[in-house]
Amino acid sequence: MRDINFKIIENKKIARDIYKMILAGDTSDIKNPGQFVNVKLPFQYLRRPLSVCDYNDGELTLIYKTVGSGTNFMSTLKNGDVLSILSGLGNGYEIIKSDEPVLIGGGVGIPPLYALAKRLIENNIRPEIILGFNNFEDVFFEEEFKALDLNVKIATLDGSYGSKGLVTDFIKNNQYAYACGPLAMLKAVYKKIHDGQFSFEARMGCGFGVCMGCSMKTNSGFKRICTDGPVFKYSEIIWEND
Amino acid sequence: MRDINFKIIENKKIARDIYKMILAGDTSDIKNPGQFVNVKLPFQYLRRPLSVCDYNDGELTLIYKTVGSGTNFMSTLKNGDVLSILSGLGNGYEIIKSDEPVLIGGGVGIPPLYALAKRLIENNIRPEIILGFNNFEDVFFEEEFKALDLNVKIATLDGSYGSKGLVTDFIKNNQYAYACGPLAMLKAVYKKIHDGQFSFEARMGCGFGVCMGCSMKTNSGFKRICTDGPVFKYSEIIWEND
Amino acid sequence: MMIDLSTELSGLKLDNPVIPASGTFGYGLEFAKIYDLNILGSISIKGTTKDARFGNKLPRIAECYAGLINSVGLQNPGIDHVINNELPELRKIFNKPVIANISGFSVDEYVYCAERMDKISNVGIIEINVSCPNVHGGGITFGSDCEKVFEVTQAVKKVTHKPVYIKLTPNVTDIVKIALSAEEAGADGISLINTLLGMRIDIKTHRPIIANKTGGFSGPAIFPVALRMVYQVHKAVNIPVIGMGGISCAEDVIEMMMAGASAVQIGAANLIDPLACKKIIEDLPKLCERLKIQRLSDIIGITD
Amino acid sequence: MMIDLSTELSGLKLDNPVIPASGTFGYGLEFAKIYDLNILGSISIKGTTKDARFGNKLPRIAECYAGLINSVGLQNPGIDHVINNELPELRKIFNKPVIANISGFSVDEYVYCAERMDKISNVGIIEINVSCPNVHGGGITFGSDCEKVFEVTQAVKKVTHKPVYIKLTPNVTDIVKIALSAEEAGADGISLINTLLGMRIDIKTHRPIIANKTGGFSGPAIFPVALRMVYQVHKAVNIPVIGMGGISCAEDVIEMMMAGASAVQIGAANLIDPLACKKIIEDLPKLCERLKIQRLSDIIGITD
Ligand SMILES: Cc1cc2nc3c(=O)[nH]c(=O)nc-3n(C[C@H](O)[C@H](O)[C@H](O)COP(=O)(O)OP(=O)(O)OC[C@H]3O[C@@H](n4cnc5c(N)ncnc54)[C@H](O)[C@@H]3O)c2cc1C
Ligand SMILES: Cc1cc2nc3c(=O)[nH]c(=O)nc-3n(C[C@H](O)[C@H](O)[C@H](O)COP(=O)(O)OP(=O)(O)OC[C@H]3O[C@@H](n4cnc5c(N)ncnc54)[C@H](O)[C@@H]3O)c2cc1C
Ligand SMILES: Cc1cc2nc3c(=O)[nH]c(=O)nc-3n(C[C@H](O)[C@H](O)[C@H](O)COP(=O)(O)O)c2cc1C
Ligand SMILES: Cc1cc2nc3c(=O)[nH]c(=O)nc-3n(C[C@H](O)[C@H](O)[C@H](O)COP(=O)(O)O)c2cc1C
Ligand code: FES
Ligand code: FES
Repeated sequence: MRDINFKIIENKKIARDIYKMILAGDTSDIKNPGQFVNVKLPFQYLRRPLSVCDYNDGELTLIYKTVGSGTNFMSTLKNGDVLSILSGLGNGYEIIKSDEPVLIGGGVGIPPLYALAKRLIENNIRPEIILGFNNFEDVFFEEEFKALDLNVKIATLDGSYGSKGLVTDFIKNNQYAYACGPLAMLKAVYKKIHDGQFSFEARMGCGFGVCMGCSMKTNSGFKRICTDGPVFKYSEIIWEND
Repeated sequence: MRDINFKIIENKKIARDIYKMILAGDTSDIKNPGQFVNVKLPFQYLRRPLSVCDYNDGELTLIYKTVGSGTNFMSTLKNGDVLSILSGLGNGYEIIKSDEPVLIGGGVGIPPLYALAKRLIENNIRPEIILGFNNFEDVFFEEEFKALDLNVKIATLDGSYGSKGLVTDFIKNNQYAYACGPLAMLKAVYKKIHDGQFSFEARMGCGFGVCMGCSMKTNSGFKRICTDGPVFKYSEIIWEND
Repeated sequence: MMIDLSTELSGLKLDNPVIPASGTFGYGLEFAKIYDLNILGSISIKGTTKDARFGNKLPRIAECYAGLINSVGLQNPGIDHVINNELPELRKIFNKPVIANISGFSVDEYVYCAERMDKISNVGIIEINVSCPNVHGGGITFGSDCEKVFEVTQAVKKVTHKPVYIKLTPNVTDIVKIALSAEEAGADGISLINTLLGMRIDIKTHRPIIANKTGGFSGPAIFPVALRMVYQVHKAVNIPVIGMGGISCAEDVIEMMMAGASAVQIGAANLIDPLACKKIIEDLPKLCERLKIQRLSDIIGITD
Repeated sequence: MMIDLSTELSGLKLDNPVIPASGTFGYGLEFAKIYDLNILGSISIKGTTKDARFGNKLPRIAECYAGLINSVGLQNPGIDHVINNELPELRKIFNKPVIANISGFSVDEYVYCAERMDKISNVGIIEINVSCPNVHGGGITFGSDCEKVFEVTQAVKKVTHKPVYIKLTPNVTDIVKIALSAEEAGADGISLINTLLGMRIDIKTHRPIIANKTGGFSGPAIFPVALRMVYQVHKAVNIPVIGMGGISCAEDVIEMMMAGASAVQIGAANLIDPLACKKIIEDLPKLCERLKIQRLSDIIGITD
């Protein structure tokens, strides 16, 4: 974990309320897909946690949805603007050898699955991709995953694009799942599968393990989503937190 | 009074801790020398009151000393940056016909006297200028006043430039005085003269007459420095406020 | 969609819930130069006392993170002057009932001022400030004591037919108890919060910035405290609450109303942006539309 | 100019006045990865209770203007675990005495924890949190009542030889009275302030953002309230005060010490900038030089 100044080199809208921001800076603290960063914005007190969507030497990609004051402000930033970012937070996904695992993302849960897909491919694993959205206008990153030559399935709630329904409709028996998305989606996926990894969200005070703002009960005790997660194994998860 | 966006076209250091900022924008609310503006800065809650140093159609000049968080931040601003400014506050100086009046300024009390000098000249009055500073390194605007072809006298406390001593040493009997500077200077000037106008400062909540943060007792009742002043006539002033 | 912004305070119908707070709007004259005051729900005038007051020594203002401290000390021209000059002037530019904010240094003074204000036709509500932190011997000492609040409220109620709102100080252990005392004594509503007691020191001179040492802290910084108190008091009492403390945008208004405010007052925001109330009133219908709120008064106290 | 930053708390000499505040620094492990903890004056560890606690439901965090609300609810592994694991771990990376912050739900629990901490060699001060707003039945109810504060303080003092600091809640009418009760009961010092009780509502769902509805509000927004209370309490008591509440830079430290703090704690600032304490410690000598302060302890309570 380090606080690093990143310079914006791209910040553009890619779907309804969804923006892609590419930043230049030292990414060496990011080790695994599924990790996140915590972004300081000048007019907000708390930092904003965002998943690493993609990273390489010196470039970081974030995908964010404008939902409130912070993300709305982010969407007004220009190339060249500099952001202070706590980089390399959380543990991220672990690469598990398995035949055709499935990556299941809902809405802004999708971004971390992109870096994960690339990492799986590097490990000679070709995952299946299932993306869920509310509506056609919300769809993003279909092309990016296809460009990795992966099998991409899309579900929309209202059927305006892909299949009408839920991501869970596509899950085959015994697939190892890597999931990220709203809590309701995670729960539904959990019920359909037998093993996998799930990425959780919480309102965070710090993002690096010291405030106990993001605690969650697991089978291996109380865990901090920010530091012990955000990705948890199937076997650890209990749902009684809510 | 109006809240107007001004764009910075110059912001440069002109003496120790003293900066000159020129802004482009609608100056039509400024009617008189001695008025001030109230500058909104992004990380400060209250606006910062600064005297109008010079103004013309579309251009406003401010001179400020870096003394705290707000003015220090101002000194980092770049050409093209935009500031929200409440323009045209206070009443300013009234032009009184008199032979060789004297304009007496101390430190950052000097800026408003510049626009005043120009206005007096427009009215065919040629004032004498007395400027007081602590030290040679603090001196600014000597050349600007000289360029108006005025007689400029400079006093420094430590004698490192001009005469050693106080501005009051230069005042001749019966001169009509326009003064702006620290309270101690104003009081000393007041004692030496028989008529004139004095510009006051106060920590201001609003700058436009509604919070009663800047009240002062005068011979004509309770007055607000921001709205009834900042310039008060010799005959109105009583000093028991402090 | 036509959004209904109207709300009600003890029978007094307001076109919208936005009211400039006492002490931050003078008597409206300065604002009338830049917008038509009649867009406002009402106006709470500067705190009036029996006699004219200069108030405290300068400096009276100190800046804070997200707010300011003031120690004006109830500067005002006294109730005679207010009734004979300021209120008639205000009536010329504002054709709705106003809220007369009054202060006193004894129960008798409150009663005297309330009795006088009772006869003024454009006064719609009498707001009893038992919470000013900037004067000694009165003000805050009343507002932090249940029995005193009861006593003042009851005494004032006896001499006026207009709705009486008690404006409470947040500098207390249990705001609900105090509010309940006011209600029990017959208050028609509660205004809260007044300022938090705060202080700043000039580190260059190591002297307090405010001549009076401490003063009243307000602005966006105090919003979460204000919201909590409005929420608690609204749940406890059966009379309307006017919510205030740090409100600076339409979102804050909605949040305060959800917590339980029937109307809101805007204080410090007016000082920073003289158009603050106007902008909030213009933003409210747009925000209601986004939040699918058809009638603003429906959200009062909607939060469980 | 060599600046002397050292200060003293009840005989405990600190290299500098900067102490991370309880609950915002964990047990130091995460920070030790990014700087050497030994630059700190001391460390106040996360509030410890007799038994392990998960704390409150999520969400526990809400953002505010210039601050945040937390309702962690004293999550901690319980005193046995803290004594057997966290404190020994901390000792490996921090070679100075720490401040053991303890909480309880009854006088007996406070006494139990204090007795246990009394035996731990790297505990320099026991800080009794009678002010946590996030738990029911204990915490804040103790801290807002003079007699309870007296009782807890006296009981704890009986079982420990270490200096006992009572950490007070700002959510009271008269902080001075409470502090005097603690002093009278034998407290060696006062820590203040804990968080202000605050609330936020999500206007999209009209539900409180915090699962527990209200929570403790801290950060720069509360600085003027904290400063005022430190000033008032320092003037009233004869024991040292540790000042905290919104401190985020070296200037704030100086201001708080001028108000009367012998040392300061840094809370929320650590969450936003993990290097906050380090930066403050590095900035202090430079700022002292500019302000011509040769020995920092000289300014404690210098403001009249
Ligand atoms: C580990 C993690 C990874 C995330 N990755 C992404 C991502 O890749 N893309 C994306 O669009 N969003 C992501 N989110 C959600 C994102 O953090 C919030 O949408 C964002 O903080 C909202 O900020 P705001 O100022 O616009 O909203 P506001 O509602 O104004 O924010 C107010 C406060 O609430 C917090 N908050 C609000 N919504 C959420 C939320 N859903 N989760 C956590 N905190 C929240 C904010 O951080 C802030 O502290 C992630 C969240 C977490 C915890
Ligand atoms: C009518 C008027 C005209 C002024 N004209 C000029 C000018 O032309 N050039 C110039 O350099 N300065 C001028 N000043 C002083 C200037 O306003 C302050 O130096 C400035 O506000 C300091 O801001 P800061 O954030 O740097 O200091 P900080 O100390 O961080 O400011 C904290 C708060 O105190 C207020 N404050 C601090 N010092 C003063 C002061 N001396 N007077 C009033 N408020 C103060 C600030 O406005 C702010 O609210 C004028 C003041 C007034 C009232
Ligand atoms: C400069 C100033 C003067 C005030 N004067 C009064 C007053 O005379 N009577 C009163 O009841 N409240 C007074 N208040 C308190 C406000 O009406 C309001 O309760 C408080 O400031 C909280 O709102 P805000 O955070 O929006 O400012 C004053 C506040 C300020 C900032
Ligand atoms: C996330 C969080 C957890 C806290 N936990 C504790 C605690 O366990 N015990 C305690 O005495 N104070 C606790 N506090 C209060 C702080 O120690 C401090 O008193 C308060 O936050 C004010 O300082 P600040 O404004 O610098 O944060 C906590 C504060 C925060 C923000
Ligand atoms: S957000 Fe602070 S511990 Fe996880
Ligand atoms: S600064 Fe508000 S009345 Fe003058």
